[in-house]
Amino acid sequence: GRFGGYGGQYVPEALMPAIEELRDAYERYVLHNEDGFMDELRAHLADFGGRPTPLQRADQLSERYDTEVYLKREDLLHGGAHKLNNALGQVLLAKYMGKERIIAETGAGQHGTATAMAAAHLDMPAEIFMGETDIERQRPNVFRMELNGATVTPVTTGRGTLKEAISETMRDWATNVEDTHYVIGSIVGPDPFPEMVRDFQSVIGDETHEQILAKTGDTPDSIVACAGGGSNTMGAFHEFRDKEDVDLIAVEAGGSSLEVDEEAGVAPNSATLSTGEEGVLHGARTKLLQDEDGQIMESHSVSAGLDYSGVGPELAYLVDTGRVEAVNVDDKTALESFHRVSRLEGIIPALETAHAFGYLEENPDAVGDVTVVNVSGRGDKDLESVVEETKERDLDVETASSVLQEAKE
Amino acid sequence: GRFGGYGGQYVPEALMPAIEELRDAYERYVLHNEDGFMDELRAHLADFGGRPTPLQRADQLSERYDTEVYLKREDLLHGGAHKLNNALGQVLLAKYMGKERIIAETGAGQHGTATAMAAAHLDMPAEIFMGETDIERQRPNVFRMELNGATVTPVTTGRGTLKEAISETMRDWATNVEDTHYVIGSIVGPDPFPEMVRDFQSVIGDETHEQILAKTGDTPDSIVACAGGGSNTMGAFHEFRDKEDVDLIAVEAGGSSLEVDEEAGVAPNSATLSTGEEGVLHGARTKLLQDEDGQIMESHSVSAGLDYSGVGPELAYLVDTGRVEAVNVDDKTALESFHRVSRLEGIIPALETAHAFGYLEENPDAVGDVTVVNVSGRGDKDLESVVEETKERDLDVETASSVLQEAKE
Amino acid sequence: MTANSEIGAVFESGEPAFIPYLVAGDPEYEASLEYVEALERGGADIVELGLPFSEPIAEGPTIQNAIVRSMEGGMTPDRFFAFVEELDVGIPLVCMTYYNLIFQYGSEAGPRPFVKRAAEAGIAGLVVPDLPAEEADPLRDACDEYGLDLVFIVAPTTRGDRLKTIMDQVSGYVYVQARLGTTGARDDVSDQTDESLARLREWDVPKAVGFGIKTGEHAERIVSAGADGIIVGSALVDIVADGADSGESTEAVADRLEAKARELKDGALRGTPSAAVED
Amino acid sequence: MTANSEIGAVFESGEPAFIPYLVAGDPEYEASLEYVEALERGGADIVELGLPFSEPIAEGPTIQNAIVRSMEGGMTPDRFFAFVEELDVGIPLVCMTYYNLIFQYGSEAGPRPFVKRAAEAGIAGLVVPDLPAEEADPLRDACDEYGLDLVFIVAPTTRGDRLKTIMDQVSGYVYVQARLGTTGARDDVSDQTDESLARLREWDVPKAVGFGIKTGEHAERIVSAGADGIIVGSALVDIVADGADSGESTEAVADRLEAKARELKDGALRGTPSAAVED
Repeated sequence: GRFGGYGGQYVPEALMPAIEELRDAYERYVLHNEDGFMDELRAHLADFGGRPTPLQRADQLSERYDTEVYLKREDLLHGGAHKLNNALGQVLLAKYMGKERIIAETGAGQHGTATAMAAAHLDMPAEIFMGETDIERQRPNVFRMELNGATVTPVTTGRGTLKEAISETMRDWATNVEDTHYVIGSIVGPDPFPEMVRDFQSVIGDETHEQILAKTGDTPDSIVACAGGGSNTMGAFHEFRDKEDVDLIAVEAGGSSLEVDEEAGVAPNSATLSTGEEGVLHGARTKLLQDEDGQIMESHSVSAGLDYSGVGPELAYLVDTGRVEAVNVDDKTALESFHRVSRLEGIIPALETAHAFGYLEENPDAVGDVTVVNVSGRGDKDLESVVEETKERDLDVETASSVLQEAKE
Repeated sequence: GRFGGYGGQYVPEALMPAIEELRDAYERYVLHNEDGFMDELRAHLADFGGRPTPLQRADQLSERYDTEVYLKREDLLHGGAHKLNNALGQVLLAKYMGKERIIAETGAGQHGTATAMAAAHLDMPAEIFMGETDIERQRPNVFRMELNGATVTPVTTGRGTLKEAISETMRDWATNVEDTHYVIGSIVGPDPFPEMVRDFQSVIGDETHEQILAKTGDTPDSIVACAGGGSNTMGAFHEFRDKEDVDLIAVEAGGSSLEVDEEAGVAPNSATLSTGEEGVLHGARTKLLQDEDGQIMESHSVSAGLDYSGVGPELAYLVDTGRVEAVNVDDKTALESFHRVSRLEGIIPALETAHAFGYLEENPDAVGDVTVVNVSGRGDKDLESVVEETKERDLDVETASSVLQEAKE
Repeated sequence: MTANSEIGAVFESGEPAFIPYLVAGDPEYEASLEYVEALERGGADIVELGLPFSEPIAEGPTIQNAIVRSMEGGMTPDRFFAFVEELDVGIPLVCMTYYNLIFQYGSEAGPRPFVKRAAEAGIAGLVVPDLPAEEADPLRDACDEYGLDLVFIVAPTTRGDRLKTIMDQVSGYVYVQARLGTTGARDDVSDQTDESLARLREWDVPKAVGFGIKTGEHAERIVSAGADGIIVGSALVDIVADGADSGESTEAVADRLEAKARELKDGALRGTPSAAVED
Repeated sequence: MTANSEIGAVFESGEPAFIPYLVAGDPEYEASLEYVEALERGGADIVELGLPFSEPIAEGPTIQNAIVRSMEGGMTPDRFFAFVEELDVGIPLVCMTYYNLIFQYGSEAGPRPFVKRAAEAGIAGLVVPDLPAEEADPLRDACDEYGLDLVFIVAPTTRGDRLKTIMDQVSGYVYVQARLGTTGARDDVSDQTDESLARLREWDVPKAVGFGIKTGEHAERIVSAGADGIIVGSALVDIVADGADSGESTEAVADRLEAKARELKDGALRGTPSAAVED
């Protein structure tokens, strides 16, 4: 559970036995396929989730960048993002562990909807904690979770966003730890979560490896993935960790600026890997956006899914060792890339994913001759934000959209 | 181009040469794989579209109905519905034919978004005609089409809905027929469209056959699919047309009632196969919702995608011959099924698809021991309608949804 | 192939035929009767009368809107026939409508009851824009039985074998579509018209050109290019629409229609080769 | 394993220890000083002082809100130490905070600068709710170096080897979590408390029970079950919150805190075996 100095288990004592139990279950079922756990998981991922997802050559982007650009299409997974890989894995594991209830936190709602879907599919009751501000902003996702039979519990503390929802879910877990499993949504939290979530997501890289070999006969020169918590990132990278000639590029949200506002306690970005400092948050030692005292700062990104003040400890470690390169792309570039990729490829990427494409646009020569971009999710969820955010900016967008035009008026 | 007395080519003379050219291209490229057309299409469907889609056993529904229920997961196709199978096929065909421009009509926006995606992917300019009333109701889909680089042209005639959009697209085609291909969205329109669209969609049934054999060793006892125009229906059925022991069940929208209001010229349903009369509309002889004089009546369904006054001529023929059974499910049952399937299976079906599930709920003994339901699309697009429609009704919905609760207040 | 002697007589006169089009019942029944009669006074040789269908896929916006007005006024096939019977004109009337109305009419399946009733009402011919020659046999048979002409449209895209098929079936006159697109008045006359007329030269069937003719000059230009007649719809329907929108009196609108008809008829006459010689 | 003689002395007295908790700086700096002093007057034997952290994952709503009030009032680690130095009390103070604040403090990496400064300010011990024994070595070393006790929490779920690991590391007292969940006042006292105390009987470390103690009766019940002390947080923070909400004077709130402290202390005293015998 350690990645260099990062990782560990910084949680209330009441949770430690559950975490030890989870570690044990993880080793038995996930690592050693006890009772055929991994076989069952793979079957659910295939039949319910739609795996394998395709690896597609992006014809127009390849031409634009004079580079073979391949897209790993996690946007085609059930629910519209890579999140289900992990949610299905953990809910199934909870079942194997004899747990009777699932809890999860959600910010914009992506992990919550994936967990609700997985819980319905596997017939487990689920309660999703969500900040009341986020609930207001994400009604459709709240409704999707409820349609899938989950209870969505508003978190009214603090600003009512993701951080508070995580803390509240930890509290529920501390209260109901004996029959309840907490499905953490990224490669964050106490050990074994970072390792386990990475393993559940590593199906992305496993498939990519096989598919790129079939298509090109070789490993790619680089893999580009956006990084918030980092689960799609590590999912795409893990398989290639020992292949030193494959550059692993993690693209963080540069937000509106990399400068922090210490007074307000706000970092107008989520570039934790690039600008954060080591600390302890939500159960793990990792890089954080924090002030001098160690208070956690509000992060910001145009993409809700990257908008988090921490990052997975393993990713922090791999950046320190140089195996993974941490770069960042700002809100404006991400928005422009959202429009460009939609127009050129007929794929509307999630705003998270648009950051990865933004890196490609700004650094077409840095990715080698063959690159894979992990399309972590689809952008249907982001349409309202995009209209809103595009309105405020003078973007270089070629699309002549009546909807955008109207919004500007 | 004939299905019994149905089908044919009832179009303005100006279009006849284009239709003859299309017939020729269809036979060469689609039926005889000239220049490897079908191979290229299959590659696009796999890499860009995400085919094959899974055939999944629905565990909770199987238990509920004491029947093996399998789901053909077209909701996992890129864009969220089966529509892309046809759109990709036709846009690629237009390219092979040397056309330089794509036009299409759309009602709720599903076919329009699929066409816009396919056109972007294959680098073809696209113009989508959409009634202005529908544009108002479906802003997100308008934006999706525009993001994919398509021009969305409002149709201001009549009530500004699907019928008018079809007529307007035909007019554009009649004007620009020499360089333009009209991508019709269902198995309707003049020959060769019904046959060609069916062939593009029949990949659904082809995969289903192979998958169900792998899972059960036998063909299913029945296949249940919703039917508006009928493209997902024929797509699912075609492969099994000669297997007489497979019941083919087409579920139409019963709307609020099967009774028509001749005075108002409105049929409060879209049950064309069950209640329509033979006539000629939009290029083909088929069953129609029409008044005594032959004027086309407005149809109605809670599901926009089934809300059409006509139906594919081949489906009309197969119902006449008894090979396909036409049944219908009303708005209320469809809405309840939407909620039930979402809650039990973790799959939010399109309201169209919910009609097929409604039939299963009302007739669990009529589908044999093994049935396949074609999940024609996902229901994310329907969330607003469902809130709206659920509000007005006293539904038997177990989900305790805060969003619904709020809407009721 | 002329089945109806009335229409045949028009073209046998040697003068170019002026064939105006209006939607029957636009904007309402009584006024519409007067408008058709005004066209005759203005020099119409044949009138094409639109029977409105709810899905007019071949029409541009002008005629679409006329169809909506007529249907909202209660126009039906039976009312249409009553309208025709009530009309006080001495020139042949051609009914233009879509196939579904023909197909549905009466108790018997197929087009026969419609054609029978049309003949009784005094209709001389039919034009069905969504019925290509390939699908026309049943209607052709019924028209032959009841002595109606069946007019077909030839488009700029109609070539080779298709052209032959159509020209073998057409009767009364062939409707030469002046350009691609839908009905509607334009400011120019397409070169496509010349090409179409050239392709049709070898057939001894009257050629009436329609789509986009708006002025006497257009009419002159088209007749001088070899047309035996001109068909004008939208330019006249525009006058009806203006009248309906501005609340003009029926008489005033009728006068304007008559004047416009005269302009078009005079233009057509100016275009005849003999007229050119006499100038 | 008692590193700090102050805390050791409290438990050596034989009387059950009453350990109230408040968030330093809640609702603001000056009043908070008075409130802590009032607790001493009410009979507190040790005070746990919360240093607020932005993500208090182990706290219930009452203390979360107190933390928000304190942080909005500008509380920081440095202000906290100033606060401790300014306090006029004669009893040991234990700092309760989350590990990130300890980890970040000062220029040197790790917990040493924080512990050094805490010792200078007069802090006698630390409780860190998100630092289990497994991760505690660096902090344990620093505490040993500067003579601070490091209090660990034992939960109802803590059994077997884990319990042993913790009890081997704890100093000052062990914080026995009365029930699962987060901090917060409840109306009942859990059976889990009895079980936890039974499990801990074999270790010769003072056992202070916290989580949910609200009244003198609770305190009595818990001491009679074998606890060496009681820890009360939310019931006292509620009084501070009420005062802040209603605009009560600092003195009035301080009086209420003192009275509540006395009730709890008296309850604890009633629960001692000797007290029971004497009754």
